[in-house]
Amino acid sequence: MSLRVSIVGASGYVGGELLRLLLDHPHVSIIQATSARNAGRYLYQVHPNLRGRTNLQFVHPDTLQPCDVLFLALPHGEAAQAIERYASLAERIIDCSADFRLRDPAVYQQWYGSAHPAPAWLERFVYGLPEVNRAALTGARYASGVGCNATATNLALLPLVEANLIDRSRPIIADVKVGSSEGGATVNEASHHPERSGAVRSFAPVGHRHLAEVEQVTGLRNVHLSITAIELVRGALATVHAFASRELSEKELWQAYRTFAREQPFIRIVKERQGIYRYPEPKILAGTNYADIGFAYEPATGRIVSICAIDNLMKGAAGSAVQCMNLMCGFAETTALTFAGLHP
Amino acid sequence: MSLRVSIVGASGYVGGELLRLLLDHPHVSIIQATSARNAGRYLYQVHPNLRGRTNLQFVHPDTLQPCDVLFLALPHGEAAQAIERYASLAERIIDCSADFRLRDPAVYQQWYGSAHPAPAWLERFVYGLPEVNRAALTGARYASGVGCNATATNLALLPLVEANLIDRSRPIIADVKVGSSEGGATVNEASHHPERSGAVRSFAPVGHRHLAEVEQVTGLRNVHLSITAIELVRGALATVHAFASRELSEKELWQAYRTFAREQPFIRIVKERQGIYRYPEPKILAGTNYADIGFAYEPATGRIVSICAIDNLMKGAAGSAVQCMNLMCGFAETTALTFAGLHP
Amino acid sequence: MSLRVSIVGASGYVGGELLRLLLDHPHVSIIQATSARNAGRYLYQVHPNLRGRTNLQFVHPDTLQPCDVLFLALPHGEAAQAIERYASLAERIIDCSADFRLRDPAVYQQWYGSAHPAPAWLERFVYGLPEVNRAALTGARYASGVGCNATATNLALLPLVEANLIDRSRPIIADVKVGSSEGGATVNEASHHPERSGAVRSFAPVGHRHLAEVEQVTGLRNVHLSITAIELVRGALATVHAFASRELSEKELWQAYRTFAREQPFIRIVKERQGIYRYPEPKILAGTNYADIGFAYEPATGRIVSICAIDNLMKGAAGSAVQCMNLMCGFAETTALTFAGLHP
Amino acid sequence: MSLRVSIVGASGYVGGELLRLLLDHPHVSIIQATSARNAGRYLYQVHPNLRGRTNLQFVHPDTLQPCDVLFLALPHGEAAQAIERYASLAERIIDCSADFRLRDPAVYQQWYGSAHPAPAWLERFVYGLPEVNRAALTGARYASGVGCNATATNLALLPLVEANLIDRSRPIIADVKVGSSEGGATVNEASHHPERSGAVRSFAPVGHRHLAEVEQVTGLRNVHLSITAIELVRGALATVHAFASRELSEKELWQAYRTFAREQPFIRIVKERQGIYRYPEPKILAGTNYADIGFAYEPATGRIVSICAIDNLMKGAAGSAVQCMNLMCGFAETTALTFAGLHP
Amino acid sequence: MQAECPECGATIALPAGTMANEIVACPDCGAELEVVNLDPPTLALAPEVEEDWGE
Amino acid sequence: MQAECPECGATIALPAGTMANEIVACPDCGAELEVVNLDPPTLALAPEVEEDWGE
Ligand SMILES: NC(=O)c1ccc[n+]([C@@H]2O[C@H](COP(=O)([O-])OP(=O)(O)OC[C@H]3O[C@@H](n4cnc5c(N)ncnc54)[C@H](OP(=O)(O)O)[C@@H]3O)[C@@H](O)[C@H]2O)c1
Ligand SMILES: NC(=O)c1ccc[n+]([C@@H]2O[C@H](COP(=O)([O-])OP(=O)(O)OC[C@H]3O[C@@H](n4cnc5c(N)ncnc54)[C@H](OP(=O)(O)O)[C@@H]3O)[C@@H](O)[C@H]2O)c1
Ligand SMILES: NC(=O)c1ccc[n+]([C@@H]2O[C@H](COP(=O)([O-])OP(=O)(O)OC[C@H]3O[C@@H](n4cnc5c(N)ncnc54)[C@H](OP(=O)(O)O)[C@@H]3O)[C@@H](O)[C@H]2O)c1
Ligand SMILES: NC(=O)c1ccc[n+]([C@@H]2O[C@H](COP(=O)([O-])OP(=O)(O)OC[C@H]3O[C@@H](n4cnc5c(N)ncnc54)[C@H](OP(=O)(O)O)[C@@H]3O)[C@@H](O)[C@H]2O)c1
Ligand SMILES: [Zn+2]
Ligand SMILES: [Zn+2]
Repeated sequence: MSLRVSIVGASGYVGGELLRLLLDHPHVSIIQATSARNAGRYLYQVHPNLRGRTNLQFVHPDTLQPCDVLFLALPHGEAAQAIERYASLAERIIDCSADFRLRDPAVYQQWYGSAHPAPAWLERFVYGLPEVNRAALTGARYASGVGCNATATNLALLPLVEANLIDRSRPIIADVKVGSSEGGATVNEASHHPERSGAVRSFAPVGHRHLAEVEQVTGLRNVHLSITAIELVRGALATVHAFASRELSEKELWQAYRTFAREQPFIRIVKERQGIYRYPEPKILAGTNYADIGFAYEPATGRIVSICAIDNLMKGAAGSAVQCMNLMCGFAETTALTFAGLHP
Repeated sequence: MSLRVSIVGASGYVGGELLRLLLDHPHVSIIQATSARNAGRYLYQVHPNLRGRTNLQFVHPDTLQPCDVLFLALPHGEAAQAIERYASLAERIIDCSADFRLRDPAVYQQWYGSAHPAPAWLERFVYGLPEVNRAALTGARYASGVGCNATATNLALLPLVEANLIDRSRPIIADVKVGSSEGGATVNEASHHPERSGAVRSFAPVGHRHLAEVEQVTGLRNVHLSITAIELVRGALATVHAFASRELSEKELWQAYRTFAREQPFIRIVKERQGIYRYPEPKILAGTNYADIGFAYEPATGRIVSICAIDNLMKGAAGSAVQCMNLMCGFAETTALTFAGLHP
Repeated sequence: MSLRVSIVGASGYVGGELLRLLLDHPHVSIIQATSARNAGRYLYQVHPNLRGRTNLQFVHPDTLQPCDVLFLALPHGEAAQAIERYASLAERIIDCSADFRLRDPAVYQQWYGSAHPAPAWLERFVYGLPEVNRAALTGARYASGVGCNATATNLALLPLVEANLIDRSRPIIADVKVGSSEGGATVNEASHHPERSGAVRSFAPVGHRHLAEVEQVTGLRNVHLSITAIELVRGALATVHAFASRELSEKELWQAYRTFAREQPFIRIVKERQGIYRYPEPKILAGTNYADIGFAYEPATGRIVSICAIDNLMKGAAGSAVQCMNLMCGFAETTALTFAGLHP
Repeated sequence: MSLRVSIVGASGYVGGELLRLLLDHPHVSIIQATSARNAGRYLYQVHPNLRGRTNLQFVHPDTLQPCDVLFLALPHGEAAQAIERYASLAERIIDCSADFRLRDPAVYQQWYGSAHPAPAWLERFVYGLPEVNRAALTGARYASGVGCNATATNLALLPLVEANLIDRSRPIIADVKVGSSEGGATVNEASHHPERSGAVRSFAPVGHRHLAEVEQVTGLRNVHLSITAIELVRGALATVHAFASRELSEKELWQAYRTFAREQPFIRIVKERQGIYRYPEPKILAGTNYADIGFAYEPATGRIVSICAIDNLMKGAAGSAVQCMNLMCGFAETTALTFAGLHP
Repeated sequence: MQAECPECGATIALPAGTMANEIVACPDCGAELEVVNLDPPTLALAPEVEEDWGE
Repeated sequence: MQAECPECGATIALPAGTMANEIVACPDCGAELEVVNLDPPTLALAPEVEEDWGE
């Protein structure tokens, strides 16, 4: 017997990715996919990769009906605004936006500039990164999504944090390179192809909101985040520069990464001595739910460069969301998430 | 019970794609994957997408052992040279090269400039395009692969040929745009990134060998082929210009394409009146086995522009090869070929 | 003494290219550059390459003042609508739009679907392709611009037309590959980077309006045009397939191309037997005013593939426009157009 | 009267760029351009942008003749090995390699792993960055080139260093994003288009040799350098994270950057509050000699993100080299370096 | 007539005839500035709509 | 038979019949390792040519 699942915001990029994954999920059936602008159109007219996969049509979000699991993939603020309505329609909710990621309403207010519209709901949502919250997600009713840049940064930092290898008195710099799909499906001047193509755009040298998530997840207070948009559609690479708290050997670092990756079906350590793919590389992760992590260490200075690559729409959004659903509903964690990625 | 499968030329791009597909195939087990240059290395050191999927190591082709199904993904000429040896090792062979595609040794000699090294084998091989040869492939022992540019051109032409809508007295121009993976994994001056990047390279304005395959498959004698290499890694788009043999309505053309696509699990008709994806588009086919076909018609001149998009490594090579294997071995035709492709 | 020049539509891509060229032109001074949306902003806030080159600010088009030479770089229809006003302000006008390219109002109506708003002005404008109209442009008061795809196609065809080598009873197919800057600076769904990136989009398989210009310039009536948008910002490559009217030698073709290119400062013949750049390649033309032409010939079938590469914003628009101005005003024809282009 | 100039290593990317610039230089004539592999070929067969500009042919380096100014654009180590020979042939030498950049032979040995082959020559060479060495370069006989990544990093740091705004007790992280032309014209596995395309490759997370140049030029000892290769042919962007030595206002930072940029013809400050191009962007610098610099400041943490964009082949190599020649020979500093760059 | 940009400190030349409440753009930092006083010439940041960069 | 990778500490399973001086690759870090001893099984880094990454 299948769970009945609906997706609000299904015409967007995260919504589209949810559709792709859930259409192949053996234990769920998509019953509604909403888009105000595309109501009545076939899903494949917006997401051409779904042609031949489904004859479902978009419905207007106002016509949303009760279902077992509801995915929200809406612009910032929309989910929090309407959470009571959504909760009245579905037993379980996974919200891909930033609305329910932060535990502390004060932190929300600091970063988003206004009070949270539904602060009581913050504690009901489990932060949706299975790599750190697997137990809490198992059987949970409400899960938030994750920030893509935050996730790349967090997964680069966590092996070091958990092994307590970072000198917290020195700054940690997370320099993240990202693709254009991070901005979503809505067109704007900055995303016009002749301008965006070939760009190396210092999109957020300071002040990026995902830092709040990094601080919440890692417990660190000296992380500094910068985002550069590069020529890429899917993918994010976090290059995180930290300093070792003591003299280290490469083996100790390997040990820390192995400990973190153990039992994590979507974490792979990438650190090769030869070949072209020596460190995590987002280009081979497009469409997969992997987070590849690796590191370089400079004994003379104590600098550790920890590197994490993800597909922002997968491990950084829809993939993690489906992984959450699997945990929440008692399905095998990797169900519908096994695409291996392409080379070349 | 699983069939034991081996891949010769597994470090190449077609070989890598075969590995990716077959590792997820429920009815086969890969027992050997050869590479002379990489013998002893793990598959994922060459094909980084396979990390975490297999711990298999490349073996030298000289150590090839008997198996149930053998895939050959070698440079031109190598399969024909050693076919007796390969046939002694495996019950069934699928050869992705051009060596056994042409039925007529004379045609081979005309296009390849020398006599075929094993002409007796030509008739034993079934041309490996399931869309035209499904019956012959079912249960067959030997199948050739297909040419990628030939396949894009053939699948654009066949709906019109089968419905007998083309004026054969007027030239048919197939202008094919292709990505860089068509050249395989071997580095050369022309594939150096600073030179190849952003190129619109008139790679083969005349004289491309795939024309022989087009003539064999379509029966046409007035096709003219040109290949332009563009900024793309995977993908081929054939823009085929033909002239109608009589006055046509759009409906008649729709009918012809529908007739051709019927019962073909990997053929989709793409012809939309609005949206961004109105015609077949290779970018959304990366990793999939689909061939998307569509057309535009100009009543005033009778010109039909028939368009076919494929992933050259999939429907144009490894995907069709696995589809052939499925038919040869009695598996469901779409097994291991169901990846939907990505958007964006 | 400098001519006083103004540019209407200076915030667009053609307008920006005119600015770049004219700022370095020794015989003109830019006095006004218009943009309604950017009035008051510095030119370099829209065209960042002009930073440090000029402190000029955009002015609203309503404030346009008299000048010696006026360039119009407006969306389709705007120039024709207001031509009387523009002509009252400037002695000489170069209009980059399609409004005054066609000589025959009936042809205009056929392609643009409505009567020309200022038909009397059609004969006052000289078609602005110096390669065919040098004499008429010398000293002229009004010049139209050229269509970019038309120009690539025309320059591929003219050597053959002038040498009378084409069989006019057989169809001529012009398959043109183009970059995203052809669409101008205005953002739209189709130009959103995640969608446009890596696309091989059959933009206009039939029905492209530039055919009218091709027919007017070449006198041919059997040309069929298709446009495919590829991953590229600047550049157009026309691959034109025609059939020889009689048996030809390569030397005769060389002779035809040489005859056409003689005395043309911006036409180069590209046809090499080795190396990476054997045929015209738009990627090395970005920013230059060259049109590179070349050909391949297939004796067995009589097919001639004539190839022309241009930068759509230069030889296909602003470059030709400045070349026209040079002729109209008696400056050396190549003034301000000598940038050589980049490799790699 | 023209100076006679020769270029050794003219088939490479830096050599090609020197050719492009010097062919348009009004005070010099190129008399020889060497390439062993291409001896006898026309320059434009390797550098297709030079077609129509020169009929010069490559000569073998062994046939090098005396000249006034000699440019060396050779792989690492070659210039130092043969410096006596080169010095016997030319009054003035500009060497684009790293061979004569470091003043201290001990530092050279530390970074390059072997003793310098011609240590006595180190002090004869002036480090070729006009922005810091203008006086010493004026009239000099020997100039070294600059490292491209070093130059982007140095020009990001120098405004802060000269104004003494950096806290030297905290680490400075220089995270540099680079294009594929940095690797030169020689093909290798890592530069194969299907692999390099779309890559976000952690090329040198630690241990990059250009750090030695950064330390020499800035006097800093706490800089940490990482290089990531991205999808780009030309261009480098340095994102440099440093911490302020005291509380700062944005105006003080503006003041520091203005002081540094003053009288520097190729330094522009880019820091806009709106529009698409708010910070330095390498894509608009292709072919220009500009170094664009800008910054973001975070008062709460004291972090300054200083950003510098260059074209690695221009300001990062050939452009600076020609600028050096202009200073060495008494020409106006900007001669032949005035190309404005393209948008879009 | 010269005034200082309150954002970046650039010296901005105000053309003769500049009037109070006029908006000028800073050539260095691009700030839109309002002429809030003419004697002495004084500029203040004009209210701006924060544009979305879109990522 | 198991041995430890001297580079990254991975536990490497050596197939039965592994001989001294044989070269094996570490599945984790890709190091090429030489079997320098069989009792106890001991691995050492094999001499490697430093490959050029090419930038
Ligand atoms: N893109 C990423 O990489 C990424 C990564 C992690 C998290 N996220 C988060 O995921 C969410 C979705 O991102 P996206 O990139 O998919 O955005 P998107 O492409 O812009 O899609 C937004 C979707 O929301 C719908 N929508 C807008 N307003 C709505 C409303 N008031 N009620 C119902 N539906 C509404 C839109 O539908 P219409 O067709 O009706 O306009 C569209 O389907 C965001 O919160 C984002 O922060 C994104
Ligand atoms: N690329 C495409 O789009 C495409 C499409 C359709 C058909 N095909 C056909 O598929 C075949 C493979 O193409 P590809 O692009 O994958 O080529 P590729 O990337 O160059 O790979 C060639 C493979 O063959 C191996 N090999 C070379 N010589 C060999 C020999 N004598 N014995 C055994 N193995 C040998 C190589 O192994 P080492 O590691 O030992 O060098 C490598 O694994 C070609 O015939 C091609 O025409 C390709
Ligand atoms: N792009 C090409 O490759 C190419 C090649 C050949 C010919 N052309 C032709 O050149 C013309 C311009 O093309 P483009 O690509 O530069 O277009 P674009 O980037 O869209 O620019 C259009 C310009 O026109 C201005 N404008 C719009 N409506 C106006 C009006 N009613 N009055 C005054 N100004 C107005 C806009 O200014 P605001 O800032 O006020 O909106 C903008 O500066 C078109 O006719 C096109 O067909 C283009
Ligand atoms: N690429 C950059 O962004 C960049 C930036 C700053 C500095 N640099 C430095 O500039 C130098 C050249 O770099 P590149 O990128 O132009 O390299 P490249 O493209 O590989 O070119 C090297 C050139 O050197 C020639 N050559 C090789 N060995 C030689 C020898 N023994 N004697 C004479 N000529 C020889 C080659 O000629 P053949 O045709 O005979 O092989 C070729 O012309 C390097 O030292 C590099 O570090 C490069
Ligand atoms: Zn300012
Ligand atoms: Zn290891």
